[in-house]
Amino acid sequence: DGLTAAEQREFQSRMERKQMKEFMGMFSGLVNHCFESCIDDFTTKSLVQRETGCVTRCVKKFMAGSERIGQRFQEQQAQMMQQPPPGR
Amino acid sequence: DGLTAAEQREFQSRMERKQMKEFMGMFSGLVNHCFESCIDDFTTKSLVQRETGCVTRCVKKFMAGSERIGQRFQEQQAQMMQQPPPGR
Amino acid sequence: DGLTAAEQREFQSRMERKQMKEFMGMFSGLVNHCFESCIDDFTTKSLVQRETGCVTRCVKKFMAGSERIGQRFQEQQAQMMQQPPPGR
Amino acid sequence: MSGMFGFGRPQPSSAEKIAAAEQEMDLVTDMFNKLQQACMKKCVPKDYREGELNKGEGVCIDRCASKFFDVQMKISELLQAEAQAKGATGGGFGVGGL
Amino acid sequence: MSGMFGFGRPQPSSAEKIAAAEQEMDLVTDMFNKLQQACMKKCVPKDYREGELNKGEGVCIDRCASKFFDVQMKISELLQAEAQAKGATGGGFGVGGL
Amino acid sequence: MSGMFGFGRPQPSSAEKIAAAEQEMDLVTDMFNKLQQACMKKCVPKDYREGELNKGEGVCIDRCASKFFDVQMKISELLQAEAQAKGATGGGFGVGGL
Repeated sequence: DGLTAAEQREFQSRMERKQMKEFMGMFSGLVNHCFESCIDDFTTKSLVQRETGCVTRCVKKFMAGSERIGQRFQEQQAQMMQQPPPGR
Repeated sequence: DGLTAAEQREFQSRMERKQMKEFMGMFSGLVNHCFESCIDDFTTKSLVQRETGCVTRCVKKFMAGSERIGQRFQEQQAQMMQQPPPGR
Repeated sequence: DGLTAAEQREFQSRMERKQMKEFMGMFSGLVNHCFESCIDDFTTKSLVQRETGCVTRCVKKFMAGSERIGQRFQEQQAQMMQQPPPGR
Repeated sequence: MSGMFGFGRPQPSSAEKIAAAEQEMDLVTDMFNKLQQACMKKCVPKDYREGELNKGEGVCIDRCASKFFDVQMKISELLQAEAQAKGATGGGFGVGGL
Repeated sequence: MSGMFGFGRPQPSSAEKIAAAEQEMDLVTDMFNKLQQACMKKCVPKDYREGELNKGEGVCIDRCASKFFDVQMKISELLQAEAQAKGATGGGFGVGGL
Repeated sequence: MSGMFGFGRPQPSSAEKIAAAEQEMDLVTDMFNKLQQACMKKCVPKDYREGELNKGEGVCIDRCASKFFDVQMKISELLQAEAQAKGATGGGFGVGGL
């Protein structure tokens, strides 16, 4: 409300950049976490089969966990909207 | 010096945002740290008394430590202002 | 291409700020890492000789590692430029 | 950027409203990331021998999330109480209803 | 993002082009930092008894970097595959050719 | 934003001065946070059996902060020396008098 068309456009474009940034943050966090967890053998230059498998499962499990946590998070946000903040 | 009124207002509003951001960063770091340190029992859905107590002490100690470090930090900043940087 | 002179100047000044920010991030990460690795004796207020030596070697080794990783990184970026992304 | 002519506070400008909305989004994102990291660490072993969340891990994550929110709330209350004890004037800080 | 008057995309404005370029730089920087941290941790002991990278450490870093890129690529593929499975319309996301 | 007419470098614009001031604030904040994290970790046990800083912890924090500043200074000197050795022209980099 109260935004001009140009301001709305600017706002939307910032939100898109922010989403992109969040996606990139998620991606880089995921790479970091699965690399840390799965790679410990530096006698070879390329991933060995065991490592590739571990990375695949790591990503899958991370996504599943992320989804589940996302659900709990949304429920809690929705619940907070209904209750007024305490002590006001 | 040299800022127009509009620029000053813009600057001030950015500083306020920055402070808010710092406060939020402190808050989220505190939640993270005290959660990590105090919560390890996932047989219940709500905090048990021991955990609540631990979180309370964690916050108290964190604030006390933060204040003390803040004092040392300010002393050091003040000292640095007096000494010119070495090797110039 | 397509930027006005003012926009180019703005862009350049943002890139400079970004580089400065990266340098500062590197600096603060280096301080953090070498402090964590080298300092563990809190019976004195000033660095003891062993600690100073450790910090010096830590910085040297960090820079050497950083340079080496930077080379690998650039090779990989260059290689990626040549290959089109998979699956398009 | 706003207040071109510098007299009066010309409405909380829309640029400021945008900035405030963005900051809130940032806090929510940050909290989500911290929650995820903390609960994955507490509930999911890092050896990744299977790709599915098993039942125990799922239940652990639910409880972990619930406790994380409780800690958030608790700390928010403690900070508000402290701010009031210090006689902070005005509506006080403390992150909204967190 | 575009469509001032709802018709057409009125050129991707130069502000937008700059923002996109900056974001890409940020991702590259972030990845470089993560790679460096991870490989220093995996390959270089923290006691710093010498200031030079010894040969073993150097070789370890080379391999570590190579595996880090492989993991990046692998995860990028997995995410793209998943996005396609979910029927994401359009060119799909996935971080460039990573 | 500045240089409306694009000729000459019309004073370091106030927008640039603001940006520089902000960056310095960011570094100071970042350093404070790193210092706090590091010294809480080194000096305060994480079991939180008491809410007060006891005397030993307080003294440890003071010394820890002092050593942190020393390390900062030392590393700043090392980086400046290296920059000079590489023949970096001009005033050189290195974070101020840190």
